[in-house]
Amino acid sequence: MADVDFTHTTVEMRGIVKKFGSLVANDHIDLTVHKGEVHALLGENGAGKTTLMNVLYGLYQPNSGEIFIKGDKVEVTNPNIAISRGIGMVHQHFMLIPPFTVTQNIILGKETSGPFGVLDIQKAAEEVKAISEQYDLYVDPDQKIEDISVGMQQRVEILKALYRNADILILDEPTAVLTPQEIREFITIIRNLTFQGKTVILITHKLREIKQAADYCTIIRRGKRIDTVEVEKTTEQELASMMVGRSVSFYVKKEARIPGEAILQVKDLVVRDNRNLKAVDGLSLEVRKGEILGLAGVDGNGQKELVEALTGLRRVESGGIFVHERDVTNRDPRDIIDSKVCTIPEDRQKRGLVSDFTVEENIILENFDRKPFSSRGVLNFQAIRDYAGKLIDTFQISPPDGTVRAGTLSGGNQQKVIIAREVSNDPDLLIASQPTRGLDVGAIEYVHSSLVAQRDKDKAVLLVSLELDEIMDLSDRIAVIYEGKIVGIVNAVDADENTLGLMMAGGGQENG
Amino acid sequence: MIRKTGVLLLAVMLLAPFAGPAFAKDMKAAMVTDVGGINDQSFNQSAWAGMERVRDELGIEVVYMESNQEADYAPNLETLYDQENDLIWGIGFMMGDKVREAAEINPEQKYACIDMFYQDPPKNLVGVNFKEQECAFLVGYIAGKMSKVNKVGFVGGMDFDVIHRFHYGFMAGVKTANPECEVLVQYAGAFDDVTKGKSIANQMYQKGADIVFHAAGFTGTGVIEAAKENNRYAIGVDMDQNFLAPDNVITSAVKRVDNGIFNVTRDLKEGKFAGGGNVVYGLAEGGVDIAPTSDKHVPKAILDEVALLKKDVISGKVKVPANKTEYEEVFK
Amino acid sequence: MGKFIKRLFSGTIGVTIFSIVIAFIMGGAILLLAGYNPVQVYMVMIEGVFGKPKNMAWSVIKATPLIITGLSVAFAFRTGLFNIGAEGQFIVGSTVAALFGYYLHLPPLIHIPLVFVGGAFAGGCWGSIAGYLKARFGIHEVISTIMLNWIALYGHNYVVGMPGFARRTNISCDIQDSACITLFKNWKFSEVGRTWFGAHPILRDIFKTPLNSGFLVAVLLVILVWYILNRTTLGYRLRAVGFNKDAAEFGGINVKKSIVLSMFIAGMLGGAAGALQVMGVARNISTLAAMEGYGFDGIAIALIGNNSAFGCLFAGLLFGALKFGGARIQSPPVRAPMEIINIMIGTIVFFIAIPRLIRMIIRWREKRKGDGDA
Amino acid sequence: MAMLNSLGFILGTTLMYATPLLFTSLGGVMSENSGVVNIGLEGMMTFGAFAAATVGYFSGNPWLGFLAGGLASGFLGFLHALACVTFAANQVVSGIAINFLGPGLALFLSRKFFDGATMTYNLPIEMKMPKYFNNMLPEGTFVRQVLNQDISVFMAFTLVLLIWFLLYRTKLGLRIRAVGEHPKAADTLGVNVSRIRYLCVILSGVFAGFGGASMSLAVASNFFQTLISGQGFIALAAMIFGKWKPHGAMVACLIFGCAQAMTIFIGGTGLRVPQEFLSMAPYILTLVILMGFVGRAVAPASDGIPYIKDES
Repeated sequence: MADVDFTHTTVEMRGIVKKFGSLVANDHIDLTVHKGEVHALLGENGAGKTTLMNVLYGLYQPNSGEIFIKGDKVEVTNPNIAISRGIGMVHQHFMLIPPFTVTQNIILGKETSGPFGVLDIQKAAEEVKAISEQYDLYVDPDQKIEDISVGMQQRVEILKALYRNADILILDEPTAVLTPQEIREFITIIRNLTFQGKTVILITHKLREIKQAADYCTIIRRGKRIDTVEVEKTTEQELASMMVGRSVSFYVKKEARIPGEAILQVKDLVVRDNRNLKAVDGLSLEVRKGEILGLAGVDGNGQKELVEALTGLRRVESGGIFVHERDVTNRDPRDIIDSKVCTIPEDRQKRGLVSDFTVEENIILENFDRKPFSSRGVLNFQAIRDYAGKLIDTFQISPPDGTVRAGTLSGGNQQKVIIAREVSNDPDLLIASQPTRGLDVGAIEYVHSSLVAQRDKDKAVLLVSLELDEIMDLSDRIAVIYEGKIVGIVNAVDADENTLGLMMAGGGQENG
Repeated sequence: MIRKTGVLLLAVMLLAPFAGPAFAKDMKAAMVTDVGGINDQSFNQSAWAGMERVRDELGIEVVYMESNQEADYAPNLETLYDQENDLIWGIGFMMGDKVREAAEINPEQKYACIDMFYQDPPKNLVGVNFKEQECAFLVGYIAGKMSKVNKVGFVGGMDFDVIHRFHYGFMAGVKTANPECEVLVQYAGAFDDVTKGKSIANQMYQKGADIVFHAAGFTGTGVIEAAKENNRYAIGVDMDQNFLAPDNVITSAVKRVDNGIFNVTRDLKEGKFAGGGNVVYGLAEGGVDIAPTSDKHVPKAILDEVALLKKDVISGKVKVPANKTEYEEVFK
Repeated sequence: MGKFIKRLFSGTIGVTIFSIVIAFIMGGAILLLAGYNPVQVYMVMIEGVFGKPKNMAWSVIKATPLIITGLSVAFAFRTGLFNIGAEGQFIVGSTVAALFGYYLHLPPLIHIPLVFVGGAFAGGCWGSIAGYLKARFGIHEVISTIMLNWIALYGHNYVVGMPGFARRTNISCDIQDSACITLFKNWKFSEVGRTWFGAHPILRDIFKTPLNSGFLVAVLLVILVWYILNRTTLGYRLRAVGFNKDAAEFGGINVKKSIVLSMFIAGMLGGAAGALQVMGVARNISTLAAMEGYGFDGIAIALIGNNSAFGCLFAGLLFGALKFGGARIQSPPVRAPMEIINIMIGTIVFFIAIPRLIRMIIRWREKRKGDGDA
Repeated sequence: MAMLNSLGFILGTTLMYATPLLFTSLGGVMSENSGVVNIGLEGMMTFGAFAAATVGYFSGNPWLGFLAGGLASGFLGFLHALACVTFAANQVVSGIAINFLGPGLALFLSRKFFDGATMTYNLPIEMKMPKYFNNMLPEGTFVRQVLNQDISVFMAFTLVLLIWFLLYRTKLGLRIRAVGEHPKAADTLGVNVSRIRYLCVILSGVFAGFGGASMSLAVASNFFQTLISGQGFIALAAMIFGKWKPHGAMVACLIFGCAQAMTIFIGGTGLRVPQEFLSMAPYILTLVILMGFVGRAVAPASDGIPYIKDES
């Protein structure tokens, strides 16, 4: 336990209400945070945690409510005020500018400059270096953000706050992109910070982290504060049911199966990324009938490029991809879909859905030019509507109306539309890339059971995820990817977090 | 179907009495400009000056309509027809065809068109043309006499016959005055590109020419800009352009569109409308001339020679070439 | 009924109508400031458009090419492309139509469609150059179409001056009568025609204009474009690429091919507008000193028409009326500058760009009304 | 000697052609680096050319005129900013509106001030932008052929330097680029996104106005309907060609100007190339260069996307 100073409340928010149109994102929320503590905000996606913190940080103006910082009532009308009061925020989606250097990103808005606003980048870089040494957060000040790892980017984000002398740090879902080892390191960093007198507010939906890192936890559900609890005196199960509002099972039920022959074979695959570097570098793997193969790894180790190559979106430089022993290397996406490979893409907004199309139109995205949805180039709306209606029923998509724009659906329902579309193509191989990213617990359960259902139908499933828990819960076998290679494949029953974590960081044994 | 036709016919019969022409009281004349607009410092402006003289001296009411694009010609002519003018002018050969079409559709309405030579026009239409080569010949003569380096230039707007008349008339004039004198010729390919006119003239001045004549509309104002900036001479066109650069524009090949407009309109008032044919105005008819301000820069001696030359052209003793073939027959 | 109107006005159509009203108010204010009587000016404009049947005919004639260039821009917009090149496609279409119309000697039943298709196809090819440059080299279509516009303009001027094709300076030969779609083109000049029209002055007035079947073609094209976009797999594919090319690619659609194809179709529409203008109104082509603005007006029309096919039809008619009626205000008795029309068009487009403002006003009014009721 | 003369002419003409484009292109650079697409450059340039010629004529002072050109277009820039920043408008649509409003207002006002004419009265040479270096450079030399330019030419190239310095070496520049790349990131650090975008869009109008002014007060000596005809669009293309960078835009404008100069140079030689082909050469050249040498241009990441605070 850190030195929590109960005599000083650092942040107090009273009766915060924030509405977006008719949606009430924060409904009279109270929050009290003491100096030197790690205070977790727990809630599902969309519960209103981030909104509350954006209010505290001055990005949003509350409709009503009061904020006290270090005892003073403050009208936080813009981030400058929050910053001047010592608040720093690290957003879930990093607020970094990729073509800028580390230094430029850190000093933006509080620049070191000479006369006429001329930048003194040299001096700034030295300052950055000094702070990074002070807090053991090593970064290279002159590198561009687009060239450094995600973990490094997170350090930059924290440094940004420290550079502004923040003593209250808001961290929004900070561990989503880290390996177990990095998470452990990260928790140490947080602890370090509290020892140096900083206060940390941690937004998360990961119970284990709360148990490991936080002193207090405030649970928010559907815009309302449910409770604030002392972490030591509660269990993960209790936290979970407070978060979801019902008891949840973390355990994915799944029968043991004997996998069949290989559906997908990848041999010595080499794929280059956008910067023309080898992102996938001699990767080989197999996915067999009736199994879920989980691909674990830290973000940026070639997962994205691998999936893009598998789906025909990225050129393969060498090596081969075989589906049912048929060579589909460098075929176009159409061909690959036709060889009964379907994919749940990692980015719903970018790849998965045409958000300006209706749900119906999205559902036929891969089949619009086939019977019965069209004949001789003319769409058959009746057939499309019937089919979409059936899927909406089966997959319980809400609202149950095929004519609404897909973009207006919630994240979970968007994902359901994609799953409905892909699964109903009856694929032999289903590739699911980050299928639960940004979803709430209910939707996650749904996605998981859909994947298992595919496996149980004797299909092959390749699951790519950054969430190690998810991989361990769902997979039959786990392959670990590091720097574009598979560094190890283990049976899920034999896997433990530590060895996997080590392999994800490149410390594993050679491909077995 | 039958009912519809019936309704239409009924409507036609009911409305018919109101659609006929009303009785004209005072005389009215109107003109449609081409895309240059009314104050183009060139022939539209000159035409309007003629109309204003018509108004002031003949007491005829005058109006104009501007065209923004070619597709405006016909509707503008139509609008003026609706306003019951006695004579409608089209300014510029570009609308020659549209004027003729209007004349054929509205045989009771009188039309005239500047710079258009009609084959067999109907009785209510007259084409009014100018012998541009004659004024160009005179300014060419002045240029030939005044060039100190035996090098002058000509900048044409676009490559076609009105401009050819200026071009070869000018060449003939230069060679008449000074057979040794070289003439640089370049066409800009546009009437509205000042920058291009200026660059072309700059190049000519840089190559040593000391006088440049232009027949290029707005492109030509670029030529005059170049003259100002290089402190050399330029010769204007269409109207007296000395006001654009009093120190540099030594003379202008003036095309008296205003006189053409005035004369034809006056004839109409006097009941002598020359419909069914064309009229051509040259030096003899006062349709073209050199600018009255020429004496500011051109020595008296040269102007006297020009006056003599003018007489010879009018009498037919000197025949001025209007195109390349004619030019090459004389100056080979 | 009240509900319907409310829905209408809070939607896109409402924004458009609102913008048009504001434009008339702004135009009036500017005229007033400049010392003109706006009521009088507007009366002249309205009278200019609706005063006589033939004026309406003129407005329709003016609107015809604009509707189609509007469609061209709108089609491209719907497929995610910004076609500034409708101007160039129009020019290329008119050039090829004039060439086909003059050099081919065929019976009208074959000649007319051939000239039309020739012009449209040429425009399509011109458009697909920009599409290809984008798909293959990643050159932004805004740059390439701007360049192609100028290339088209000078190419057109070259063709006008070609020996054998130039009738006289700056004007090409007329197309054959067999390629002409002006209604009663010859008959109205014949003795019989004149006598008949003499007896029917109103019809005479209407047919005095170069009234032609182009407007019908424009309406057919509107329906066709609507059908293609909303009812066919082709439209589905192109719209998918337009909305989200990554997702379309993911779904197995060939994005590059779609870009070229969609620019081809947009270009075909631009070319068709040019061909119809030659076949119905101009009958020849002449040297262009500057862009005539059919394509640029098309952009505004597409925007005012909310990029829908039928929207373009109405916006095009509005433009035709404004242009024809607007030209009349420069003559007596008002003698107002006709540039007020451009200012008004600009104002309409400007307010269409900011639907948020208009929605805010509507919401505010509703709220006030609600408070009043309570 | 003749060779050198020709070269001198080509370089000098290149500079003359490039200048108005360059000013306007820099306007585009400002606006788009802050994340606002400005397709209304053409309209702004036209309005600026008109205002400059008008004020120049009535005041007799070219500097006042030049400034007025900038201010007038800055007003259009303000309208664009109002739509794009405050009301989160579709930036392309707003730009198109500006392209109707600019020339419309210019011609309307021109008729008001100049007796019904759509052109302003000619300025005598002493009321035009001066050529300061005219007398310093020895007559007939190569240097003089190249550098005997209106002061506006030098101003444009100085502005390139200034804007480069502003964008890449100052605090404000860092913020501008940050706002164009990732407005939300800038916002979270207390950078006022709206204010910076307003500033940049208004400045973009001002520069486009300077571009117009350098046409009507230096290259020509009055404003008329077709003075600008398309140069704003070319400037826009040059900015994209130059990859949204001031120095890139400069290179693009120079290439374009050089193509124009070559056209005139070749037209002055005995080569019998049809005029029309010469005229289209610069545009073809631009496309060819884009195909071969430039590759994919990358706009600032948030260019064209309105930043709406409360709807993240």
